[in-house]
Amino acid sequence: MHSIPTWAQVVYLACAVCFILALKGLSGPKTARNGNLLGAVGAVVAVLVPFIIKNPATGEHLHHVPLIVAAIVVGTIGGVYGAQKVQMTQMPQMVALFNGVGGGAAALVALLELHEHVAAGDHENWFVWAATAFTIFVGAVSFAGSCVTFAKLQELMTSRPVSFPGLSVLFGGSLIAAVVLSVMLVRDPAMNYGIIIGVLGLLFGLLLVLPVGGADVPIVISLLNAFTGLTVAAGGYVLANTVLLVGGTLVGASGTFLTILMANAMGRSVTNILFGALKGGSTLGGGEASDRPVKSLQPNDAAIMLGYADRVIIVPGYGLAVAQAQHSLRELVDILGERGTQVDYAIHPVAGRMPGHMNVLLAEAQVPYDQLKEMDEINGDFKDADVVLVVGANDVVNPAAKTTPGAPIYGMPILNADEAKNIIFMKRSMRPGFAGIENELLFDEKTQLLFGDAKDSMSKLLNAVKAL
Amino acid sequence: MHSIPTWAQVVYLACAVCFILALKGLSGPKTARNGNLLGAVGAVVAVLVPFIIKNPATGEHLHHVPLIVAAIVVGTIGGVYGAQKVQMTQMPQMVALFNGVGGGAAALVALLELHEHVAAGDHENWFVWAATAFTIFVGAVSFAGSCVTFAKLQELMTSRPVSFPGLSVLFGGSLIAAVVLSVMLVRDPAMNYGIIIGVLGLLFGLLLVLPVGGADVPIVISLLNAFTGLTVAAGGYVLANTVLLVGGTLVGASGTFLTILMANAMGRSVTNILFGALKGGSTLGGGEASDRPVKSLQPNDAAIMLGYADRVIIVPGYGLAVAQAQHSLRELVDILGERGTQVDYAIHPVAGRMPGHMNVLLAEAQVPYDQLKEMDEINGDFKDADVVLVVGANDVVNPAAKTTPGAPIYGMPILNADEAKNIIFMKRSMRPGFAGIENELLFDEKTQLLFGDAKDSMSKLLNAVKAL
Amino acid sequence: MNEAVVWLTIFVLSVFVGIEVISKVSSTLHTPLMSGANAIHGVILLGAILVTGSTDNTAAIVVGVIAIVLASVNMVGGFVLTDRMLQMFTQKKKPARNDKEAA
Amino acid sequence: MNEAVVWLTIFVLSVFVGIEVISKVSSTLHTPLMSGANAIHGVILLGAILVTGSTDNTAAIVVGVIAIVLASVNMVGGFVLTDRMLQMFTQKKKPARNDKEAA
Ligand SMILES: NC(=O)c1ccc[n+]([C@@H]2O[C@H](COP(=O)([O-])OP(=O)(O)OC[C@H]3O[C@@H](n4cnc5c(N)ncnc54)[C@H](OP(=O)(O)O)[C@@H]3O)[C@@H](O)[C@H]2O)c1
Ligand SMILES: NC(=O)c1ccc[n+]([C@@H]2O[C@H](COP(=O)([O-])OP(=O)(O)OC[C@H]3O[C@@H](n4cnc5c(N)ncnc54)[C@H](OP(=O)(O)O)[C@@H]3O)[C@@H](O)[C@H]2O)c1
Repeated sequence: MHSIPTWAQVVYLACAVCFILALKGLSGPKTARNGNLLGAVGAVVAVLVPFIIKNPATGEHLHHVPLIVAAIVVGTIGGVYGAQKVQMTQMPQMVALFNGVGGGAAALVALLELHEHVAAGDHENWFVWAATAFTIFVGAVSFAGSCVTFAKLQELMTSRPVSFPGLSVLFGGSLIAAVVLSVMLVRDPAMNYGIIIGVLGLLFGLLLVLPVGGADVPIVISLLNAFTGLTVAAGGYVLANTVLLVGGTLVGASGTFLTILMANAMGRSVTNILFGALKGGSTLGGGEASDRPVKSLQPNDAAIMLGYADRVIIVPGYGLAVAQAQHSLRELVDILGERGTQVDYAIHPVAGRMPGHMNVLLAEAQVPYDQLKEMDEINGDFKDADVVLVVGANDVVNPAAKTTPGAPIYGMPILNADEAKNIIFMKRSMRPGFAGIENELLFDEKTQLLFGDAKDSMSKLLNAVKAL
Repeated sequence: MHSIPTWAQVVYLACAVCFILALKGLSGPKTARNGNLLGAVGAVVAVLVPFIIKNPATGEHLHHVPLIVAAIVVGTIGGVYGAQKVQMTQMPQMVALFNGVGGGAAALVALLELHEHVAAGDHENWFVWAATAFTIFVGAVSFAGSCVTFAKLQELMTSRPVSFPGLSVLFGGSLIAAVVLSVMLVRDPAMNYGIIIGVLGLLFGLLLVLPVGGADVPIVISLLNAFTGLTVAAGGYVLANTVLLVGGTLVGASGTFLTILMANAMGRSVTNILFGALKGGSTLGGGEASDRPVKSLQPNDAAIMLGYADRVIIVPGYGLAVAQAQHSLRELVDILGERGTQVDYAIHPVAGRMPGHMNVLLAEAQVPYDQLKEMDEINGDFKDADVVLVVGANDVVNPAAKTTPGAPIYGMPILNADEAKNIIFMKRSMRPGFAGIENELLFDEKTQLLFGDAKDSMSKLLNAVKAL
Repeated sequence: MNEAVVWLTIFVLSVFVGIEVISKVSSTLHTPLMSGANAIHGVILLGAILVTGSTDNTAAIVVGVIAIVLASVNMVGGFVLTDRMLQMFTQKKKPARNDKEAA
Repeated sequence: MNEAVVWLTIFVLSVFVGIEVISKVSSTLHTPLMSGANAIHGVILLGAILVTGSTDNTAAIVVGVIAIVLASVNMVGGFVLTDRMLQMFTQKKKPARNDKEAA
């Protein structure tokens, strides 16, 4: 490794600095985009270096360059295609997928390193072997875990927690086995150990995420993201490469911290999310549609209520994104505004399927930013609101978060829609929201439901209001 | 250096982490004290290591241990004594002094390293020599500069900017000479070069601080503090010691950043402060007492104005600290409060001689925190105030900051005392404040002066109010 | 200085940087930040290239190529995706394009 | 890894930590923070001890001892002074003592 030329090492350091500045930029709304760009520049430059310098390990130039370039091209096309084609509502699972493949790559790299060292019969210090084992295991965990989260969010499988008797035993078992094998690998390095550790990692990742409820999945994504960061850091140590070490560590540290921030925003604790299910109680409830009686109303009734209200608050949720009804919603709000009604959007931090989901969606529909009110800002105003229009939201206005200690969303701060004089829900059915629990507010006597896909109902509503 | 045992290196790293956490702690009011404590622990542990391990340079154990311990004891006693005996109002110059001796120590250490290497005829890489030269020079700058700042704040010399024809030439000259000598030192290391560089450093430090106006001195202290940090970092590189490198760099970086923050708080730019004088225009005005007519009043007149006011705002300043009148002031405020007057303290960020000076002073007098209002909080209330009582403050209410572009304090945000219905100044004379410029507000027709030492006047005032 | 300690030092410092640097992020930026960080660890691509380029064992090469593909998906896709998210936060003047993409 | 680059890396990372870690400080804490940082660089005492303890040249020893004294004044005095300042910020329940000190 001492054969890396100094200039290359300095370039690596510069790339690492790019990553730092990228994260710094990404944490501020104005600088975010440039930050991301800077990160990309750093990454690209770092990747170019090995094509120029002699390989530190072998002292020769890179072999199989055409093959490598081809592989990069393929990966790039795949990545760009996926990133461009994915719908807004599916971005979280895309992040999960990208994170998973990254973890997988890290695990494979570590396996190859192990293979090289074993073949060459090197006597590395035990710390290197330990780091290798760590990378293989955690990389595999991140890969498997991310795949499951993807499946859950993409609704390839139920988003409800999956648990079975003996899960926790298997869970603990695979972990212990992995540790034992790592010790053995450190004592006498052999390929098979590495492979088995990888398999155990896959199993562990599976068991880690299966019992997690859909609503908590994004937090798990963030956590697995941090995991992958750490594996990359360990890989950087094994390869004695600064960019990998610093870059990976940065992601590991900030990712872990971010995970905690996100969990707090949802009023959940990380350990609870991960091990709640193992501890027995599943993290989320069932998803059956209720058949209790509710009051429903027609678009033109709703139009009258809205048209003659002084103060209206819109509560957008995941359904708005699914129905892509944001544009007609904005039109409706504009018209109400012209009629002299004061209208605001109440944005819950975790409305939708990713933090900031609603901001993105409504920004896309050109809603002026000053109409978007954060939860704390607006929660006081609900009691003065004549009508609250809940468009495809559910959990974020579910009083269970305050009243039902058992509920999966218990403790999550919610929007006080229940304090308004009238509440109109736009949803397709009586099916519950992401958390899969009934929403008492639907049965409140102040509440009326406007059934149907948000987009249709919204355009009907729009015409009705225009007709007033 | 490879002979430092691993455990010692890890200990060094742990100490470095202590320093990081110390700075983190110090930047929050709750954690500040523990942060400082943690830093002390880290420093002490770091210092103990060399007594235990073999010296990396010589491979032997430490020589002259008794002598070294004795020296430490002496220094410790001196430090503790100074820190304990200094008065609140003199803390800034104490910081300057401590910083100066630190810089001096760093320079001496670098000189000794140079001496050793030259004696041993080592062939270090040029970077080491460069770092040595840097440490000697900047360490000396910090030492000399701090001594001057101390003299200025301690009023051993005028706090006004000192400048003379050819200063800037000498200034630039010494810098260039130092650079040239450093290059020579790098090319063939010799003791004499080192010594001359040190002398040049002293000269440069002197010339750097002489032209700075007293009001800006604390900013200069902070800057020199950052300098010393950098020298320690460079010393750490020369000695191949992690604690010194990390600790020094931390101080260098945070110190530089803090300097900018402080300058902004005073509405000044760092370059302006440092090179304003060199660029010709001195940074501060004259300090003559004016003889223009003013309205003065007696304690009992003031008592009546205060006693029958509904809204009073107190503007404390440096004079309050000098006179140690904070306790009687609090008593006065309590009594006015009992009489139903609403009284607040308006705290200017740079009132006094150090940021937070007034908070410290009034906290000491047990003033409840909620009565202390930051400038932005209270600046809107002055127009509703019946009486503003300015106790030993001057620059922080000087309208020149808004009106007189030439003025040294121009651009500094001030308290809008001039908007109040009546203004009472407690001061001893017509002498100006720290900035040494006249305060038009003293001649305002709404203004009356209560001459005398703040403590006497305050107790007179207190009795008069009690008598109402 | 002992190699391992060097790496440990760099690791520890990076941990502090990583945490401090994002400590002020607002909750609306959580997802783009996560996605951006995710893209950054795609730099494992560098590692994948190094190992693949230094072996001549066919099996190893195959595995290496897979690793490279995966890593570049992570890296490139990650940055593009993040940029797409941020577009919507920052420039509200391009709904047309975003609509098409998001539809 | 090349020694110089190692040190450079550690230096750069420390710069970021140093800046980020204090970036949220409130203006009232400027002075204690400055004073605390000032105390931290007193750790140069460690360097002074190392050089003094490794020489046998009398002149060098004398200079070294001076350096040690100065450095320990910086370090010890700095921490004590900072603590005294902070006492007044945090515990408002000890005026008696503080008065005496401050008088
Ligand atoms: N923001 C995040 O970071 C994040 C990430 C993951 C999970 N979560 C979780 O997701 C939930 C977000 O709450 P939310 O209130 O926004 O959404 P929600 O609780 O999932 O409720 C969505 C509602 O929209 C309705 N809906 C779905 N498609 C619709 C369509 N095409 N037209 C009309 N209505 C439609 C659904 O009812 P019907 O099916 O009857 O129509 C459902 O009641 C919280 O539990 C949160 O913890 C948040
Ligand atoms: N806070 C910081 O970080 C810091 C640091 C250094 C400098 N500064 C500068 O210091 C100034 C602070 O403004 P300031 O208004 O607080 O103080 P100031 O402008 O220096 O004014 C102090 C006033 O108190 C009076 N005074 C002095 N001793 C007194 C006594 N025993 N009894 C009664 N009055 C007494 C003086 O007038 P007489 O002499 O006529 O009594 C003077 O007018 C600003 O220029 C600021 O930039 C601030």
